[in-house]
Amino acid sequence: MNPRLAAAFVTGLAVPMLAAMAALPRHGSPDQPIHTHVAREYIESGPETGNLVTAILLDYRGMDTFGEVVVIFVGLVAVLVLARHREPALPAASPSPIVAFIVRLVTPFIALFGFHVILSGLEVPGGGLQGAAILGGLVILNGFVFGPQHARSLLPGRLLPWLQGAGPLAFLAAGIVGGIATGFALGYPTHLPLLHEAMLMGVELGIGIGGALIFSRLYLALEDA
Amino acid sequence: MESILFEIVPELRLHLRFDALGVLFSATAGILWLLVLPGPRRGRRYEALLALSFVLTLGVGTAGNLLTLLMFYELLSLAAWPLIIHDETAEALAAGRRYLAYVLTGAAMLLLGLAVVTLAAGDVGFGTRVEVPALGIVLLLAGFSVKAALLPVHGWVPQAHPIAPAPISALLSGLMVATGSFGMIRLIQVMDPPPLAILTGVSALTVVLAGVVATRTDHLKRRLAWSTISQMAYVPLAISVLDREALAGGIVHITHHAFMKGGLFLCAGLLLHHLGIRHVSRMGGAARRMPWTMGAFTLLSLGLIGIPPLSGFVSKWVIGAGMAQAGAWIPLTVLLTGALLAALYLMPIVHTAWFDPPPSEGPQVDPPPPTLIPVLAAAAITIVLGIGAALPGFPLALARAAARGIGG
Amino acid sequence: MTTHWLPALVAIPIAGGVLVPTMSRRWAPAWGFGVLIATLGVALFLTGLLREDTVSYAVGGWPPPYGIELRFDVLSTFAVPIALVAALAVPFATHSNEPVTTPEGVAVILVGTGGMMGFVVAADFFTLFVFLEVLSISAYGMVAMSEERGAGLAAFRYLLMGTVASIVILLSVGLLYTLTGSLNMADVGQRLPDGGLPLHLAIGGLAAGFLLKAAVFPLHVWLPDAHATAPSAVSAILSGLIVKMGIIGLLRTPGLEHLHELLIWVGAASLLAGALFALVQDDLKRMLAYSTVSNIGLVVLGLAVDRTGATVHILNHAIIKASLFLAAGAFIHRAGSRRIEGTGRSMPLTTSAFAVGGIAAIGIPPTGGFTGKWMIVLGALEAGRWGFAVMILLGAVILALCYARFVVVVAFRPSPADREGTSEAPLVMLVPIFVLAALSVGVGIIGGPFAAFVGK
Amino acid sequence: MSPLTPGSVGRFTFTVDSVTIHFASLTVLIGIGVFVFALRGMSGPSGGGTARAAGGGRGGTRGRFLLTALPTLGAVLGVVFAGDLLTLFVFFEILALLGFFLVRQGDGARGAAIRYFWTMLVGGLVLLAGILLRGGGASGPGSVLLLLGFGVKAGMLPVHGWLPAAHSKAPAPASALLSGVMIKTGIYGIFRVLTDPATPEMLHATVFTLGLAGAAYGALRALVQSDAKRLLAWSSVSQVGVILTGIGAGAWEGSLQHVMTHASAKAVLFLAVGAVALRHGTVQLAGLGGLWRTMPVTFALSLFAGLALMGFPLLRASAGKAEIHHALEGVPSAEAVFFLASAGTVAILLKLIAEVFLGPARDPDPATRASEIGGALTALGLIIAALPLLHPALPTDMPYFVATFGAGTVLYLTWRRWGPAWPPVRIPSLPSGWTVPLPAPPGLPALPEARLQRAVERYAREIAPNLALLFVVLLAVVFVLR
Repeated sequence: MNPRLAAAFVTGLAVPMLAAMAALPRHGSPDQPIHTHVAREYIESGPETGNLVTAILLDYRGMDTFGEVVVIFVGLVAVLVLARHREPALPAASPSPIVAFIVRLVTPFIALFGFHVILSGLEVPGGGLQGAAILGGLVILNGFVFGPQHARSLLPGRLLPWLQGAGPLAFLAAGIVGGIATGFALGYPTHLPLLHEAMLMGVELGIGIGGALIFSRLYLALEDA
Repeated sequence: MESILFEIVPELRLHLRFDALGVLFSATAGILWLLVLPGPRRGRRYEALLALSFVLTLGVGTAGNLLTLLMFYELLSLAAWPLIIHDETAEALAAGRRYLAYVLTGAAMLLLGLAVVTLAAGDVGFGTRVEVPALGIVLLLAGFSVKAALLPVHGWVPQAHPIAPAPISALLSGLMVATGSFGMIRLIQVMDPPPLAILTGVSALTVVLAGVVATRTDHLKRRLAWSTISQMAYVPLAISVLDREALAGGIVHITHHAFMKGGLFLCAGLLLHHLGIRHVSRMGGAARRMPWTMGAFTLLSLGLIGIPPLSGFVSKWVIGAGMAQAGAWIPLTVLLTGALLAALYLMPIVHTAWFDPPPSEGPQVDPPPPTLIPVLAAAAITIVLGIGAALPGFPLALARAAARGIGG
Repeated sequence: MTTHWLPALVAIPIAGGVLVPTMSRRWAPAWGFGVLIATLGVALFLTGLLREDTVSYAVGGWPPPYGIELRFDVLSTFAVPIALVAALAVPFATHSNEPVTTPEGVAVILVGTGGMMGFVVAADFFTLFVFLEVLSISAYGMVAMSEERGAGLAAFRYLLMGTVASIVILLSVGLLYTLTGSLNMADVGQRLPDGGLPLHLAIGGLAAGFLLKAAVFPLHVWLPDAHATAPSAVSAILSGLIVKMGIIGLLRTPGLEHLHELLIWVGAASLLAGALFALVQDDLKRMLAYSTVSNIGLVVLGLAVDRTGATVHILNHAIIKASLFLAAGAFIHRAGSRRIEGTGRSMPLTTSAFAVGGIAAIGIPPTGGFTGKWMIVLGALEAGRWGFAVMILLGAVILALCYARFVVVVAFRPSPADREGTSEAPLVMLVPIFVLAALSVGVGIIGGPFAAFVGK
Repeated sequence: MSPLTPGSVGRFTFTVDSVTIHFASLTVLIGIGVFVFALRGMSGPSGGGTARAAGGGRGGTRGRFLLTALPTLGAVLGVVFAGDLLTLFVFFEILALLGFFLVRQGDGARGAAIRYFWTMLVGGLVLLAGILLRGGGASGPGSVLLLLGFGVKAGMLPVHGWLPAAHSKAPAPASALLSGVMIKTGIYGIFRVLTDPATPEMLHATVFTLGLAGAAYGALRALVQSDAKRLLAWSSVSQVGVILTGIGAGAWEGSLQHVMTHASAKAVLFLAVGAVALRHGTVQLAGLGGLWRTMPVTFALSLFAGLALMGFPLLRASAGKAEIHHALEGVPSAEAVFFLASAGTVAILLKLIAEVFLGPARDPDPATRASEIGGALTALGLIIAALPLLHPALPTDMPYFVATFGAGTVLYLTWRRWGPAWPPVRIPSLPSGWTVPLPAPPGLPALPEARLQRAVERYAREIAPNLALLFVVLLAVVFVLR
């Protein structure tokens, strides 16, 4: 496309958008709809779990989160379909010994931190996806340094197909258990605190582990290609 | 007898009905199909579609409301298309394309007309009369006139008819064109048409011009195709007079014409197959080589011209009597002109075949009985329908009954 | 009324999809087929419930508008063709050597199906968006599965356009939330302001995004490549189901009546342009793809004049177009390449099914294509929009010529010498084709009650 | 039941009354005669050379002729026995078709036959239109068309064009059938129409006028012919005119009588000419002469028939003509034209008999001076010739006969001395698209220049003089009728 035309097009779109922004309820004013309707209800009824963001993500709008986890999963699978028939990549060049040493050193700590972020998401900001990013990053880091073959060896072999779907599967499990306990799918039984806690934990873990594996495999698949 | 089956779209049902008109049409179809069945085998596709189009023709005949009629009508158009291009030559394919373009445009007009009519009157069954806007009727008539090969929209006939295998030409000319006229008859059965001066004009023009062109055409099957255009325009002409007797004539003309033109096309097919003759100018002495075939051809030609007491005369007479009763002098003149033109384009063929010397002598090659019998049967039917026209249960009686049911 | 089968409708295919990668290549198609049949059962069950009342489900027990609501209404009955077409596409693909029936391929199809299910039952704008993403990303993956040259590029292009559409939709959903403070569709509908630029921008943005997803002319440029290069089983899903999601999105958009004038023109343009483009295609699948553009145009036009008709048409067209793509796939499979001249000579059954599908696509009664088209024409006439009724019929005529052309190519041209002795398509291909072809006639025969059901 | 009810399809009705019987008996008698002649005078499947001249046509003529002639007679009977117009029309059309085959059997008759066919076809259509119109209640225009349709068949004046060609080209027995029987069906029709009360009065005058004009015109044209068969054919036009004059003037019985006279006499004359042709291979007057010696019986019969046609008062046959003449009394102008026609008839027949049978023998070849055609023809001729004698009665207008005979003799002698040869009338082959196809449509082909040229020439040579003559005669008639 002609760049000038594109510029004109974008400008033409931007002007009404900016105008619309100007016409929106004033930002931050307490009487605008987003503050008076649903959101107020969330805040007023309070977090049943420790963290309001997590409550919204996993509880009020758990279905959406489920969907997003599925998005990530399907992204991986789509890439796997494409990468399926590529031949394995060459082994990476041998890394610098200093870098290799440091990476070997920090790997367990990073892993520990990742799991911490996953599990602490229930109380403080954080959660499954953030943890997954950290764990996935760890694998990718190893891959960069020691080559994809090594990174691949970090992943669980036979369990991999099960674990990479851990996110959606955890949600489904929670949905079923919650359905049995409360009568609504993805409902959380507040009257059974232990079960409630376990379900949230399971979901966070599922998202975290599944997500981490997905990120890793995405990296590996792209590396292969 | 009526039978209402499914509701295809809201308010419109699949609706079958057996009345005199439909029975006559269906019976004609049945017999004509029997006539075209013998002959060389042409493969699974051909025979399957032949059977399918027969069923669809029966559907047209027994349709009980406008929607059902259009449905079978369109499906028949489409089912006939692979038959037209059966020979798979480039010429045939071109003819098929043209056929489709015409027929589908007609179908679009019909659908639009049906929509207008449905908006105004709901489900239009053939048992009741309804009030609808003139526009709807005009659209429907225009749509049907494509199939009926009225003049500005006749273009598919002279291409498709000659190119199809002979039995298919027979069916096309005998019944396919007739479905258009049949549709028009069904229309005026249920709705009071606006003044039909335009229809009169168009069909009159069609009768005359197509006839003139036929006299100028050397290709035998194409000449017969033009003849079909000219002859079948009698039916809309008869309809446009709005007289019960003329209408009965129009209805019976469908049947009579079907057998005559069907037989003629079969003869043309035999000529092509056994003597390799495609053109009228090559037909010198053909009758000496194939006396039985050309005998039937001659008889059928005379019938088409309307020489009494053959069946073509009966329909012409009944239409003419109705026109005279209604004081429609111009259509009457056109009717007779059409007969004269029919003689002008058919008699030279007959004369050449019987009296001119053949380009090369050869033994008699009349086809074997299974192939010859349909042709002779068509000729026999022409005689019987002509002489026995007044017998109860014969087409004329049915047509009169049908027209009685229609006459407003 | 509430039933747990409603979330199950979404959960079953997704769970199935997540589990496929754990299986061997041999069992994956069977598993996929089983899961989709189960989904079909659920969809049919829910459709049956719909005869009494719409089904609403508050996820997690939070009543709308505070929680997420799933709602099975008339529009959601699209779940039935979704499940059906997807279910038939899987066994159909087992004979192709494309990676559709690898575990990953089946997983993409299953998850994509789950995404569509979520999309059609979502009663919340954000949920709608999320599941739109699920199905879109699956769709990109499905296109990319093809072994055709250029498939990767087509998928990438599709991805670009689809992402633009998604972003626009997301922005608009955000605007709506800002304006109303709610995401629940019914709630948003009630709380919409009377006017103003932001509202119009939000509605326009939603419409534009969904129109892009639906591939309406001139936003269709991604579609022909994507649909034509994808494996045929996938093309059936893409053309039959996924572009319809754009239409369903439009139908869910609040305040669409502001845009009727736009929709009617865009629809008409798409209708004619799609048909004309289809006329000049030399490749069967590209022709079918453009025919989809044309039909989408018809539906968009129908949105403005007769919503029921439009809804009926997307349901029927899903089945029809799927049957056509599957038949095309069978031809290509037997021909071994895209050069399919004369293939139909040795495949009379497939050719017949293709012809039936073509007739249905043109919209000849009593096939399924007729019902919706008829209602839209009637609606246009009733609204006094004469020209558009004429355009619809004109488009049908042009499409008919396209289909006729390919019938000629397939069944009336001589097949090349190197392809003597091909045979009819294998049973596993024939059965899906015939089920769909029969259905595309069947839904037309009961078109009246069907339309009445949809119009409720 | 009146034969003029329109009828309904598929129902054939028949009726019998005196008129029917009259025409039917005439048909049957002439039919017998013609058949006998044909059996003797035409060649069988292995026909000889002489037969070709008389019967014309290709080998096996007789069988073909009989095959055509028998249904022709049946169709004629069908026409006259028809109880309604539809039945009549059915037989009428069949007759037209059979007539084509009759004419077509002649040598070089292709053009004439084709012209005959088209004329009959158009005539038939006009007739059909007339029938339909009458059936539809428009008896005025209907009657006009009926008259026109029947007129074509009868050879009434403006639509007589086919008759001379067809009658002269057909084989002799066919000519006898045509002139003797077939054109009488037209007269039968006109008779029925004019005797019907529903027919407007005005048409009587029209038929009368046309008949009168035809009588004079035909006679004049006949007088200048050099071909015996053409001469007889034109004479038929003239005689039909006489009959129509009678019908128009209301002299119905006389007309019917004259129908009988003309039929039998003309049949004898045609057969006689046929016999001559059989012997001498030509019918050109210039090539014949003095045959009374070799063919005395033929001569006698011809003379007898000629006298009957002239209106020789001692024969009962003249009664019809006399009655027609009486009906004209008081209209001097009509009487004048009628006189002209009568004189013309006398001159024609004198010419025929004199040129063929009298004078020096022109044929020098003794080999062909064989015996006469034989007993069969003689017997037949006697039967036919006897017809006018069936009801002998005393003449009532001897002076008139003498006057006409005298005038006719003068006319004949004048022609003999100074008469110009009339430009030979060529029969155009119609239409040119008959066998030679022109380029196919679309777009009608341009008229080729050669065809245009021919058309102009033909107009100058043939049509213009005819029109001039016709104009003069009509002017005279109009003038005297005023």
